[in-house]
Amino acid sequence: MHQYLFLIPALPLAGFLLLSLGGRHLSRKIIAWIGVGSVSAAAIFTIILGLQFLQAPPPEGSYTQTLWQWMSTENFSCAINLRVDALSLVFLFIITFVGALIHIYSSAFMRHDRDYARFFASMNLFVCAMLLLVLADNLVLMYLGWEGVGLCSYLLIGFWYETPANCHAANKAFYVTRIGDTAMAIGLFLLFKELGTLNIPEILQQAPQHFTAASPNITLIALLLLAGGMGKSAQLPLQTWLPDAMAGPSPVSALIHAATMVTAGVYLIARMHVVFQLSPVAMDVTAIVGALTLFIAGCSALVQTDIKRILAYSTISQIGYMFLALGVGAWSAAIFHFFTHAFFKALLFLAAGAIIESLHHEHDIFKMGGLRKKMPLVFWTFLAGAAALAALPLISAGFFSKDQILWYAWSAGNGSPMLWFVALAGAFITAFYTTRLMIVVFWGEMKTHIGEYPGRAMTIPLVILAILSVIAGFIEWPHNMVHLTLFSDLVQKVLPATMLQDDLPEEIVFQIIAAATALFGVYTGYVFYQGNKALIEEWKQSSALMQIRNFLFKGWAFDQLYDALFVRPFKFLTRINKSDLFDKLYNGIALVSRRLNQLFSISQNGSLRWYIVGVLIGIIFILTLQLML
Amino acid sequence: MTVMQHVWIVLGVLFVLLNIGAGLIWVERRMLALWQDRLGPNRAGPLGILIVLADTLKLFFKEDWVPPFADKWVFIIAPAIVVASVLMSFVVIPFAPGIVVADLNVGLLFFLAMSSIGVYSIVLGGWASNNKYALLGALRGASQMIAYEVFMGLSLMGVVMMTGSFKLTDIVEAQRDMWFFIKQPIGLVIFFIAGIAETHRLPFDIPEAESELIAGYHAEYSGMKFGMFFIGEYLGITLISAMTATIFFGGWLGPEFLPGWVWFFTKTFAFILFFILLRASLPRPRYDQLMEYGWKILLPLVLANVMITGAVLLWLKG
Amino acid sequence: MSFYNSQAVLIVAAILFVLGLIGVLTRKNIIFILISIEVMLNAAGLAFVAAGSRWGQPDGQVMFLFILAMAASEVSVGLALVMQTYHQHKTLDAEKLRALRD
Amino acid sequence: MPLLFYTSSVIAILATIMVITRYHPIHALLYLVVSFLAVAMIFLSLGAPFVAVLEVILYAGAIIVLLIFVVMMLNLGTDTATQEKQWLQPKVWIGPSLLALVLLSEMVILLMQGDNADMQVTPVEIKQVSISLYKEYIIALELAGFLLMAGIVGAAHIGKHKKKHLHRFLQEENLDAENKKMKQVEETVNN
Repeated sequence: MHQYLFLIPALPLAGFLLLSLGGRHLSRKIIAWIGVGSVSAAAIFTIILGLQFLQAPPPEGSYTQTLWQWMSTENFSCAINLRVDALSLVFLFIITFVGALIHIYSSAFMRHDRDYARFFASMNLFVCAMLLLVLADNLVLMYLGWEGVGLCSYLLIGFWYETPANCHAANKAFYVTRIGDTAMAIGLFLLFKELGTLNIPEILQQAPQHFTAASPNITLIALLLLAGGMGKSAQLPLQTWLPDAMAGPSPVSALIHAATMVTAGVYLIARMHVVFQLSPVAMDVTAIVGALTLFIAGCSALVQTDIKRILAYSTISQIGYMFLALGVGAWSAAIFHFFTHAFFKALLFLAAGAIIESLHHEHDIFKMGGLRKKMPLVFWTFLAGAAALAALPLISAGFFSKDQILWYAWSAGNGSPMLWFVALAGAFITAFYTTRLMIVVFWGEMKTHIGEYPGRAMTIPLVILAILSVIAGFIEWPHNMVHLTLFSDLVQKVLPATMLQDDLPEEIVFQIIAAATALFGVYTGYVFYQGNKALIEEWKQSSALMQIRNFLFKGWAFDQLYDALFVRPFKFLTRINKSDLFDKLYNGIALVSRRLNQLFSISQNGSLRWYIVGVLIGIIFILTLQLML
Repeated sequence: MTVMQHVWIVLGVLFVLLNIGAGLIWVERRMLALWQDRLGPNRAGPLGILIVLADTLKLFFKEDWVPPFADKWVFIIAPAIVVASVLMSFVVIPFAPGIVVADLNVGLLFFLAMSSIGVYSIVLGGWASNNKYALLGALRGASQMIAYEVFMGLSLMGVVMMTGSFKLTDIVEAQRDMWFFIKQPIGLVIFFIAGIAETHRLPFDIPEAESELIAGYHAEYSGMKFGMFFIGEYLGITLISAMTATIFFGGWLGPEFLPGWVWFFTKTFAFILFFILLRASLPRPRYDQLMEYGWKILLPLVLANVMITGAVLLWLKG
Repeated sequence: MSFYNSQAVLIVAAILFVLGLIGVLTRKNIIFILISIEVMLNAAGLAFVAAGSRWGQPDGQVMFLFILAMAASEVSVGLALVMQTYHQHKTLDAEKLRALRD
Repeated sequence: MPLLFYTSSVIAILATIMVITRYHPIHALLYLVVSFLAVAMIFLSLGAPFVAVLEVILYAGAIIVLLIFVVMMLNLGTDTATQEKQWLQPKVWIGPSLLALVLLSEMVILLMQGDNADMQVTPVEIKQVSISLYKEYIIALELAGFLLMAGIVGAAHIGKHKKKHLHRFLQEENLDAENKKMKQVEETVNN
């Protein structure tokens, strides 16, 4: 089977080529078939491959397929090699399977759009690039996929390019992630300079021998790679692009800005775990960044009114959990949270998209309301997703993964009570804003008329994702309950096991605290938005609270901060630098050449005969020379 | 061969051709009448054969008029070119073994060269007349003849490849076993169609089309100048018929009981009759239809013919 | 039996070439310029064929074939340009078509 | 054979002189045909019958017909001839001609200095020409093919008359505008 590995990225690529070259001439039905079909076929291949992988794991832990030599110089060669191990397999499954569901959903969601073919072409290209990213066996190829997904993200955020705001959002996403990408590229250069190879297995093998632990070199490399991951995964301080990226269509938000692309940073760090393990500083930074991000983004999500922005901030916050887990060394917990998060966050985005479309493109949650009775299917699926997000104990996938992270935040080798506390606060906030979202959107009275109900192509993915959001967690139970650890068994083949500290409190205590926090968050949300609504009105009178609210609403005013810190000084510098001495020099050169041009252009009079006479005189000159000599 | 023999051959060929050209006046009228179920010329002489003489006399004695608005010298040269170029083409045709004016080793190309010179008579005649209809006829004639010359040349290339020579006697000799019309049916058909277009005979008489252009490029001509065009056309028919017979139907080859030249003339005459039959039976296509037919159907077909012939030859060779 | 030699042929070619050159230089009408260019090309071809004949090699004739191909494409494109020029500027005077002057 | 060569050379040179001195394009082209036919005869006398025939077919039969065709389409008549007469003043042609003659004399001197061998009049077989065409010169042959293709496409593209296709809305606008004009005219007439 693994000799057909190349088909998994090749199919979406073929779909992209077909649609981008011939999409103009195809009917919508055929476009949908090509767009959905290519990804679905890739998903089927992935599932077959995955089953085979699980039944008979390859002895060396991975399948490798060499396609061709990409470039080769004296001391650097780079092949297009695809490699699947347990880590890539998890990502592969999420990308193709969730991707296929989202494609099915989009075939209905985008049905009225003028650029149907362009949408599917970009989506297919995205899937191809993302698959390349996770399948690459060297960092150069991975960087190709990395930039490819960035490009597709840019294209899809700005999909409705007639609105200037969307273009700004796309540009912003592009610029901000570029900062991280540049850092990552520098990191790759350094890595190559040190090790002389960019092949991932070779790096993982050679790094421990080459570097002494905690040496400045390895710390620098790890931090640069981390910066790349922070850019792509919207972590502090490069998180500002993601909320604006919600300008794209909802399926795009679901696929790119929730399930797959934004977790590329998690993948990168997990992939390079050996490098990070060698540098305690980088591990600490990762954990702190994750903790701060999850808290800050969670606070912002508390006060947003745009349904997609709430979800966007919650995505940032959830990825913050993953980074926290990575930082404390809980590798498999991070990947497990990625696994469950992909299902429930994609579900939430898709359901939000269905609601938005039904309500005539209304984004403001306070103009929704009462949808519980009108759209029961959306309600129940949204509820499943929200429960997972809020990590309701035992009945949701989110609980199992988040609980693991909370436990490791304290107990893992790098963990500390401080991190645990921040993560716990984040869990409370998450539960709180999730409840707020549910209550405001689905309870209360109807405020907007429902235009049309979602069709079957949109509801079936919702149902599948909702089921997965509930049951996906059951494959990995906490150690002290059921002894079922399918997921970590799988991932353990690639990622090291988590080291635990000595003399810890009982794990069950943490679990109870975490469950209680989530339930308390839900209860608080219920009190504020359903039980005692007057409280909020009362708070709105206080200007101090309103200021805090606005501060949070703007996402802790990071945009303004960057504007003051970077944009304005840069503009100022360019302004004062506009006409200096060098300019005069260059102008002088230009002036001289223009004068010379005027002088010589007299001979350039446009008369054919004049030119021929010139040629003739030249020939006569040469012949005369020949005669004289 | 002595010089005198050459002279005799030249004179003989000229004599025969000019008489055929003149005689075709009568043949065409009688045959057209036959196919259209009427009598045709039947007053002067037996079966009206003296009409040839009467027509010739008429042409000779009509006023030889040059319009004042015409370009005099070009106007006069034009009709001569057609007769001259067609007669020059006969130089390379072998009538019988040994009876050929000049057996050039580029004979076939020489024939093509002369037929391309023939275009000038139409173009110059139409232009020098300084008349709208004549100019239109000349434009049509030029584009038609240039276009069909391409297919004519290409259609013969299959035969040339099989023979390995441009020499017409070689081509005839190569047909001892089998005439080329069996091996080159597409070449034959296209050559004949192009031949009709080259001689601008019906149904491809678009440059002169009476019903739309009066008489096209020779509208202003009269007297013997018109006669030259007239005789040039009949000579052209004879030329194409003779070439068809030579290249595709074995030239002088035939059963032994008759001498070679009889076979040659019999075959040629059959094709002349076919020309006349075409005139009697087919309508004239539109100008654009003609061009489209040439460039979009004949050209790909003839190129395919050349390629397939070459491929088969290479395959047979091993 | 030969009374003429390679020089004579080449001199004829040179004369023809220079005549064509004079035509290009003195005429203003684009059509005449094209005609004169044809004369020059033909003279060049003559020189090639003469050279090929001088050594009994086919190369000269091959070169002539290339000149022929070049002349044919040059004339077709050139004439198309002439027609467009005439339609747009209503003149064939090469001296008036000086839009390319600086 | 020498006689053939010298006669045709003289004819070629005389005809070419006539070409560059005619006022009327068609006359010039006719003399050009004569010149080319004479050059074809020179080829024949040089033992190159193949290129001689090609010269007739392609130069005389195709290229010049094309030129005549365009002259006819552009309807260049006596007006052009008179214009040419005005343009071809002695002060215009004497300078360039002298320059060209200088070139000619230099070329002749150089040629006279060179090697002076008798020509071989044994004809070069067509087969030899074709074999070297498809062996040593195969790349050049393919390039010539490209050139011809480019020539065809270029000529077809450049020579195309650009038709103005109005969009149907614009057409309607035009019609409306015309109708309005007509109405105005009618009104003024009525008034």
